[in-house]
Amino acid sequence: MISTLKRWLDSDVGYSFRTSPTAITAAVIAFICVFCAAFAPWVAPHNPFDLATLELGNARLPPAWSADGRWEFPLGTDDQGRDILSALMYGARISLAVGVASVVLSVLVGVTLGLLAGFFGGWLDAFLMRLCDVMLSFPAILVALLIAGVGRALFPNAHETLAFGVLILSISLTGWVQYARTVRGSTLVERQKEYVQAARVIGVAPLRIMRKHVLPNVLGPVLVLATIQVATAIITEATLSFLGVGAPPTSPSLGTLIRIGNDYLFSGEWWITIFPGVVLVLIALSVNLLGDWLRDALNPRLR
Amino acid sequence: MSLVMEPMSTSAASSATAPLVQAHDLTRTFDVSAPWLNRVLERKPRQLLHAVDGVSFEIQRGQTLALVGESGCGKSTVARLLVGLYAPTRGRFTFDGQDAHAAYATAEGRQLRRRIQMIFQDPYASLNPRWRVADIVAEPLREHGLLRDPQAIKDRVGELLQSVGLSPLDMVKYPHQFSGGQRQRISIARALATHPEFLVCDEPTSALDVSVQAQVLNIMKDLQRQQGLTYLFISHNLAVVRHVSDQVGVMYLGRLVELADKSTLFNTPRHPYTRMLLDAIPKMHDTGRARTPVQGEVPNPLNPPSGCAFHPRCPHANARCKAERPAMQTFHGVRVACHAVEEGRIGV
Amino acid sequence: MLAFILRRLGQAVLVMVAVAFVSFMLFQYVGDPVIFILGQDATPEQVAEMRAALGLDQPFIVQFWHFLLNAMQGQFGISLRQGVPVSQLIAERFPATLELAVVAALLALIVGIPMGVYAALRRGSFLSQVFMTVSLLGVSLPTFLIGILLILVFAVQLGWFPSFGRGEVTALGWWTTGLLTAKGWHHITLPAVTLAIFQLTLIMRLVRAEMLEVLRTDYIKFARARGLSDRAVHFGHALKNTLVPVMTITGLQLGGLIAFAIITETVFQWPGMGLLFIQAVTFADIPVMAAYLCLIALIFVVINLIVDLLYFAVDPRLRVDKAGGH
Amino acid sequence: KTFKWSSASDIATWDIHSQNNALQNGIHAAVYESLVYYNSQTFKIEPMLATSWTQVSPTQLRVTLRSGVKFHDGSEFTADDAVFSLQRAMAPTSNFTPYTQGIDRVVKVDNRTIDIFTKAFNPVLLNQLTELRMMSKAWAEKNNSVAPKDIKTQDENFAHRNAMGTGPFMLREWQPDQRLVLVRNPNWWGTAPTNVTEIVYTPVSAVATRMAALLSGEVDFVLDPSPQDLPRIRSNANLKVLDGIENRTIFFGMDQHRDELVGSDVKGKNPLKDVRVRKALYQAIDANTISRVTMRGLGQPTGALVAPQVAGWTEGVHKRFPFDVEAARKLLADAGYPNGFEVDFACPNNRYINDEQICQAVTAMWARIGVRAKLRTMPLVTYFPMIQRHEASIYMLGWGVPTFDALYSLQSLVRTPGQGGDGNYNVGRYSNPKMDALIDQIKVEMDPAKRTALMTEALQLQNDDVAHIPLHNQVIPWAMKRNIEVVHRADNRIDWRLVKVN
Amino acid sequence: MSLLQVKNLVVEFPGRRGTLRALDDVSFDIAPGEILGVVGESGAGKSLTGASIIGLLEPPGRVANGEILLEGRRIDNLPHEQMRQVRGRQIGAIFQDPLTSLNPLYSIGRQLVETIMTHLPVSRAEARQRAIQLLKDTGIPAAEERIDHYPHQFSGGMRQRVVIALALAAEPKLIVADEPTTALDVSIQAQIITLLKTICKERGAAVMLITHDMGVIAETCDRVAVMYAGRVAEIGPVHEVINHPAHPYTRGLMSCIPDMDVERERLHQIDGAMPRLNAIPTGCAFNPRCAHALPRCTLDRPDLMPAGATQAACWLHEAGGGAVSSTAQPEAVA
Ligand SMILES: Nc1ncnc2c1ncn2[C@@H]1O[C@H](COP(=O)(O)OP(=O)(O)OP(=O)(O)O)[C@@H](O)[C@H]1O
Ligand SMILES: Nc1ncnc2c1ncn2[C@@H]1O[C@H](COP(=O)(O)OP(=O)(O)OP(=O)(O)O)[C@@H](O)[C@H]1O
Ligand SMILES: [Mg+2]
Ligand SMILES: [Mg+2]
Ligand code: NI
Repeated sequence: MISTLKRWLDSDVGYSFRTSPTAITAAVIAFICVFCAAFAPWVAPHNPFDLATLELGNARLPPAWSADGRWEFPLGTDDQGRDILSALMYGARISLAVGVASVVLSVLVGVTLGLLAGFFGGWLDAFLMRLCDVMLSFPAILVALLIAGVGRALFPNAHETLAFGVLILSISLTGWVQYARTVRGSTLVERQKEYVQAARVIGVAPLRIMRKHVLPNVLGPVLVLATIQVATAIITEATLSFLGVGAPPTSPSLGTLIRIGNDYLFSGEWWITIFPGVVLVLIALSVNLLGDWLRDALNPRLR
Repeated sequence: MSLVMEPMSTSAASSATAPLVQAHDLTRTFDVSAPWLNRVLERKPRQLLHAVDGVSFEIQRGQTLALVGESGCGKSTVARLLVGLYAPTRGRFTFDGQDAHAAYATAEGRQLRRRIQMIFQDPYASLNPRWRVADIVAEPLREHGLLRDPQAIKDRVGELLQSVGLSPLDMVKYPHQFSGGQRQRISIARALATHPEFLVCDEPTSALDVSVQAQVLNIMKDLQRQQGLTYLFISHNLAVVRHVSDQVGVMYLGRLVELADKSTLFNTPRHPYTRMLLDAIPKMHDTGRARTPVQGEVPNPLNPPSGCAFHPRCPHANARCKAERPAMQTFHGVRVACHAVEEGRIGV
Repeated sequence: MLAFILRRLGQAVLVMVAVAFVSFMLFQYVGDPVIFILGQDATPEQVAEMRAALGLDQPFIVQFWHFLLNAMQGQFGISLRQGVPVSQLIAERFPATLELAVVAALLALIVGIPMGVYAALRRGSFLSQVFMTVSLLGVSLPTFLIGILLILVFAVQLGWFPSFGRGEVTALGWWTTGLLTAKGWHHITLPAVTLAIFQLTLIMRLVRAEMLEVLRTDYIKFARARGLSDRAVHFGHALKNTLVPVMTITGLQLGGLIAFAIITETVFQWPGMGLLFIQAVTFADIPVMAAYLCLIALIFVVINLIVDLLYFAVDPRLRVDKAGGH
Repeated sequence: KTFKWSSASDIATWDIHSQNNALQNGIHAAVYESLVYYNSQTFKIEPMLATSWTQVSPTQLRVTLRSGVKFHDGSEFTADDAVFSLQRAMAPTSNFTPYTQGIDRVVKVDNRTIDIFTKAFNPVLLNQLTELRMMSKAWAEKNNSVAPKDIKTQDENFAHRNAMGTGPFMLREWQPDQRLVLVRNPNWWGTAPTNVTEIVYTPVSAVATRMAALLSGEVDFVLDPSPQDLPRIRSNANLKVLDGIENRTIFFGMDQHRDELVGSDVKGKNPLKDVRVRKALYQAIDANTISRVTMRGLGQPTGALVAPQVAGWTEGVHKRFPFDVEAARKLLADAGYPNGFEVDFACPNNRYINDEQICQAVTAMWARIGVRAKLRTMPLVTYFPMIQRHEASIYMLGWGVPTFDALYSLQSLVRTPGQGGDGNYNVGRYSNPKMDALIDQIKVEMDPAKRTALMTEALQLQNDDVAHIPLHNQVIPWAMKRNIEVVHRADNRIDWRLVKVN
Repeated sequence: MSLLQVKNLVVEFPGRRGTLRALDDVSFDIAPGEILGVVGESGAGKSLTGASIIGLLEPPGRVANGEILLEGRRIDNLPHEQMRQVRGRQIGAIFQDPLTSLNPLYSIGRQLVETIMTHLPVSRAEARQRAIQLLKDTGIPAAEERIDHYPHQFSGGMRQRVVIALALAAEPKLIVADEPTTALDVSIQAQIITLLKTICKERGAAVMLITHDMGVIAETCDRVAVMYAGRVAEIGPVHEVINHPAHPYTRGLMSCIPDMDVERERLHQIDGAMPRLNAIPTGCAFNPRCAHALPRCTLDRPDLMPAGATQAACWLHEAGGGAVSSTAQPEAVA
């Protein structure tokens, strides 16, 4: 473990990481966020999803350092008496899970379809690209509304799991298009390259060429796009929650927290608004900065 | 000369009857027309580009055929046709008595692919930049299931690298960590991994300086001597061609215009284009002497000149050259497609 | 060229039919408008009667077919909420959205491109780092939050800009514009900035990345070797070569602007199509939603077409008549 | 003086009979007047375009019309207009049938008198008449607006975008979703304290933006402020909040029909059929805390299904079962669920004040007694069709009583579903023959005092049965500048005659 | 007086694992009207030398030491704007790939006119007239018509001619040509070289010609510099270097060339490979591959020293070591 880390730090990418203060800061912030989210049940002072522990009387307490604050709730409480700090951790857990899952899903779908379209071309390409056009016409919000509708009609009793499914599905359904387009573009270039033809001359089967030769070489931009997309997906999730198709209200995601906070903008209970927003910005910023750094680090000409 | 011929004569018994490689009337046309709707609306005809047009040649086992010609005359297309990257529009390519293109499509095609390999023009581009050399060289071994045991594969890769003058220690490096010449050698090692019998080399040394070029050419010659390899060798550099080949084919605008023994071709070129080409070679030891470049403009392959495609640039062209396309004919063991030669207007 | 346009328009129709089909397949799940029409007190019989009258009780395939038949005659149905032909509604709302999107796009381009160029030329300089980081705020914050924060600061605290609406509009025939009066500009500022921020970030980053690539090409090096001025090299040669990918994305994003406008328009009560759409969604106003989605599809196809035509204007290589040669 | 106000949505049409929508009806009332109207202070029915009325027979009401009333175009308001308007409300394309259901026909007696014939005795006819506004027959005929705008067809009538009534204000300009301007009618028949000469309405759908507009002074009055912002507004020197109890009661309904609940872990039986379980759920809810914390005082906890303004309400039925977690636990254990159970719980999230927050708080309270409610919230477009398909096990509903008569609620909510609006919102399908008998008796009882007593009895029966769990009467806050004077009405409507801008 | 003087040029790439010294103490000069050929092993630093002269080293590469003088004026440390005026006006450049050197989005006329107007005080019409003349000079037929065509509409050879026309547009005194014919086939190569030669002759411009092709060097150049591992190994008149190479590396290089006239079974080759930049041996960089290496070669780094008619950086030619050199001079070519 330590030695792999050491080896990584010694590689070219590792080196550029070590020498970039921005990357290190971003990585530290991202790590803290991910850690707190992943280990929320152990790290968080309260479990805001355990409804039986919520005390309505504790609602809207300000952060601990202000006059009415209580150290029990370091960042104050929201309108249901949830500890904001804990809610943030649990919420980030959902948001990050939704963000990562939807990005993974759209990467899988997008990359596969993009590869197929680019590699085989012809009617498959034309069909897939028109499909992209169709998908482009549906804003993520609408797709979410519609999928939520379908999902609820099909599984009237699967509430929470369904909500996540809806979020992930609708974000990835609109997200795969850009991966498909990017990958298709690079594949068109890549499949003309001689190393692909060399593999064909060797007698490697097309699907295998696609997987082993083309894929690693078109993945660079995809990886960078994906890191940016994680942040965007969290925001999309926030936006969807704003429109009421997000996570169930009893287990609020970061997005839902922001939406709730949105109602408190003018009320003077600023902590309900500010903290979720700050966390979202921190996550998005750190992931984006890491993506920026990675793009530069993976580009041998910039090294 | 006798040294060169020796390995061929050893294998001559096995293939005395048929040459290993036979290209018959190979043709490849590219459809570069505008999309259908455009053609209909703008009343344009279909646009066909005859990249290779009726090329025939044979190579005996253990021999080298060199292809020369201007940029864009179709040399690479011929190479790609032979290894099955393109299917021929017309014509046939027979390898060891077997129709190769029919075979490529079937399961036995794998077997054939093992026997025919190619070295690409650009050594860097033909190596997957994300693979280690060990994997690159081992790919054909794995793909054809020649070896399965990882240790055996490793040994064989080391052996191959050594045979092209690299160290087995280089296995763990990536292509970009090598110099141009070394990369070229890696792609040769890969091409040799399956013990091919026929190697198609597309400008394998164009990017190299003379010292590295010499190293690469020497390796190729050594291999030919040791393993009886057959080469199709494509190059711009006539000095190199002269060094490596047994036979030389001169191409012009998709067609073979002259095909002859190396010494015959260089000593007594017949086709006017061949002559011009030879005149254009810079001479090393007469410093400061001007040479005569080939006159005139390169014709547009989409709209080739009528008759003999070379006639607009040919000093010997007459009306017949403009109207009638010359066919390949054999004169004194040399195959030439030229009316002037046929009519004896050009002396030897 | 004509053939190209014709083919793309043909595809547009296909895409729109596909979009409409999918929409109708999904509309049965968006809810029931009848409750709004009859009020909460209506009896189940009245509700059922109304649903039947509106054709909502039919399978989606039948509803879709009716929609198609009507659409072919240029009719997109009647808004269930407002009882007005949808085409008329959309025509009323379209200018507002288009003005907003165009102003936002221009803002994003005018600010984003020079910033991107600068960040590429002075890679690593303090100012460009600031650009790169601050611009990330634009993609890190959800649009609605940005909008409300802008309102909070510039409308409530400072009182510089109005917090909602389009202000005065002038009618030019059927087209209404708010861009002829100072008040109109006053009203469009905040929504346009909100809408532009995301695009600005994207364009800036895109231009920067493309510039970094282009600046390393041989022709830029050669242009420098010829001693051309920096202006000519950076803006004449380099920028123009980044334009093709920038145009592709910007084109897609302009379509996206219209889609993103849903939220901005809601926040700023901008009387455009996005607001219309979101109200249609909360009302389950199916004809409006269907027409809107088709229109968005059409806009995307048209924008893509324009972008492709712009390619021809920018890149002479694409203009070449393949047969022509020389 | 100009009065600028705002709320979430715009009206959909100016055709008074095209759609039945509370906000729209309130705005229409500024331009079109009805025969009778509720007094804003007392909420008693008072004359408007009618001066007097007599119940000639159980099915015949004779109405005398006000004289000297002029439409905005100067023409006189006559019995023809009244008959025309009432018939228009009954037309097939009208959506005011909920108010005209009982009316059989309308007949002109003379120029100043009309007769309204009902199908049966209709105790709430006058209440219904408050929502039936008067339009000029001549104007409608001239402008192709005889029939109400049919929302199903293309043809747009003139009355859709234009308005011409007898009211104190006249329509000047209407840009849907942007701006609606009304100006004072100088020739109005009545006198009113209002000093407003122009009313500008701008719908703003985002609540934060709406509040921003109030804070920045762009509007004078917000009909539906964000409850979260009220403390801030109350403490703002330039602004004030006017609260008033709306005659709308928020309650939870429960599926008492299914033999096994969908999405519950109790198999083979329906725990909600057990009155002890229902009562346990009831007693686990701390309505006072919800009212104080979640509602910030915008809810008046109640044990009755109707608001105090409604006939039939008494202090007795208003009293809640006490909040008692222990008692609730015991009730559950008695019913055989000592560890509680899992149950589906659905709420709207954009219908009532803080609806989603209330449900969350209630979910947490139920969690205390072991009832694991799986909360799902959704917008009203999907919510109402969903509960009407009986898909929710526990659901939230708010019921307003435009007639100010408990029958309205009882018939819809607790009567076994049947014909003619019986139990049309009894989506939990509570059924008690005794209750049904009571309600059928109220329907035909002509003695007001006796009728009221019967209604109280029915309300009490509902409480005893815990057919529904009442929560609170909604308190509606209006936020406005300090210089605005309005009268808060229980139907959440502004009385335009009483608005003053100081 | 020489037109260009390069004195002790050192180019470095500061990098992660220390600084790479890609050019080490390179000195040479070019007289007006002279064509200097530069040959050498791939990676020897030929292109870097050219790039340093026109001041277009790609960062992080930098000139760490030494001077470059044009007509006696230092140009390696000129401010950006002044250097820009030197480029194009004083020093023209031609790069290897004719397609990528031209901006594909502008017609060649525009690019020519733009270059001319940047450097010469002429009107647009005059500039265009001049551009047409340049195209004619470089042998493009129907120049009046072709001037408005775009780069992709030209064949490779013609494109390279356009690039030459661009390099000549402001009549520079020096042209740095980095592998101008590598991508082209022999016949086009011949055309380009002929063109370059005539233009030099007519305009009196000096040329620094970088190439792999000894034939081209032999045919075109007056003098030739041979580079190896970031240093000049030998420099001298072209006939001398080719026929009587003094440095063992040059000798090896010459013998590697396949000869048109001589049939040989195996080409002569220099065994081994050029050292990597971060592992250049002490002493003479060529010593591991040199058949004649002296003990001293592994210790001290030789500078250029007279060796017959040329100058070579080899201890074999140290004054007094001439005897060694002549005895060690093996089976030299021709
Ligand atoms: N895939 C293709 N589609 C269309 N045209 C093609 C394709 N491949 C090659 N061509 C055309 O066929 C002709 C011959 O190309 P080819 O690559 O064989 O030339 P070449 O002799 O190898 O040239 P070079 O020496 O430059 O490598 C050219 O005109 C080229 O433009
Ligand atoms: N950006 C860079 N970073 C590090 N080293 C570099 C860089 N650019 C060039 N070099 C090194 O500088 C040396 C000289 O490079 P240069 O391009 O001048 O070689 P060259 O003589 O032109 O070779 P070729 O004949 O292959 O063009 C090479 O060894 C190369 O590895
Ligand atoms: Mg080729
Ligand atoms: Mg170079
Ligand atoms: Ni000699």
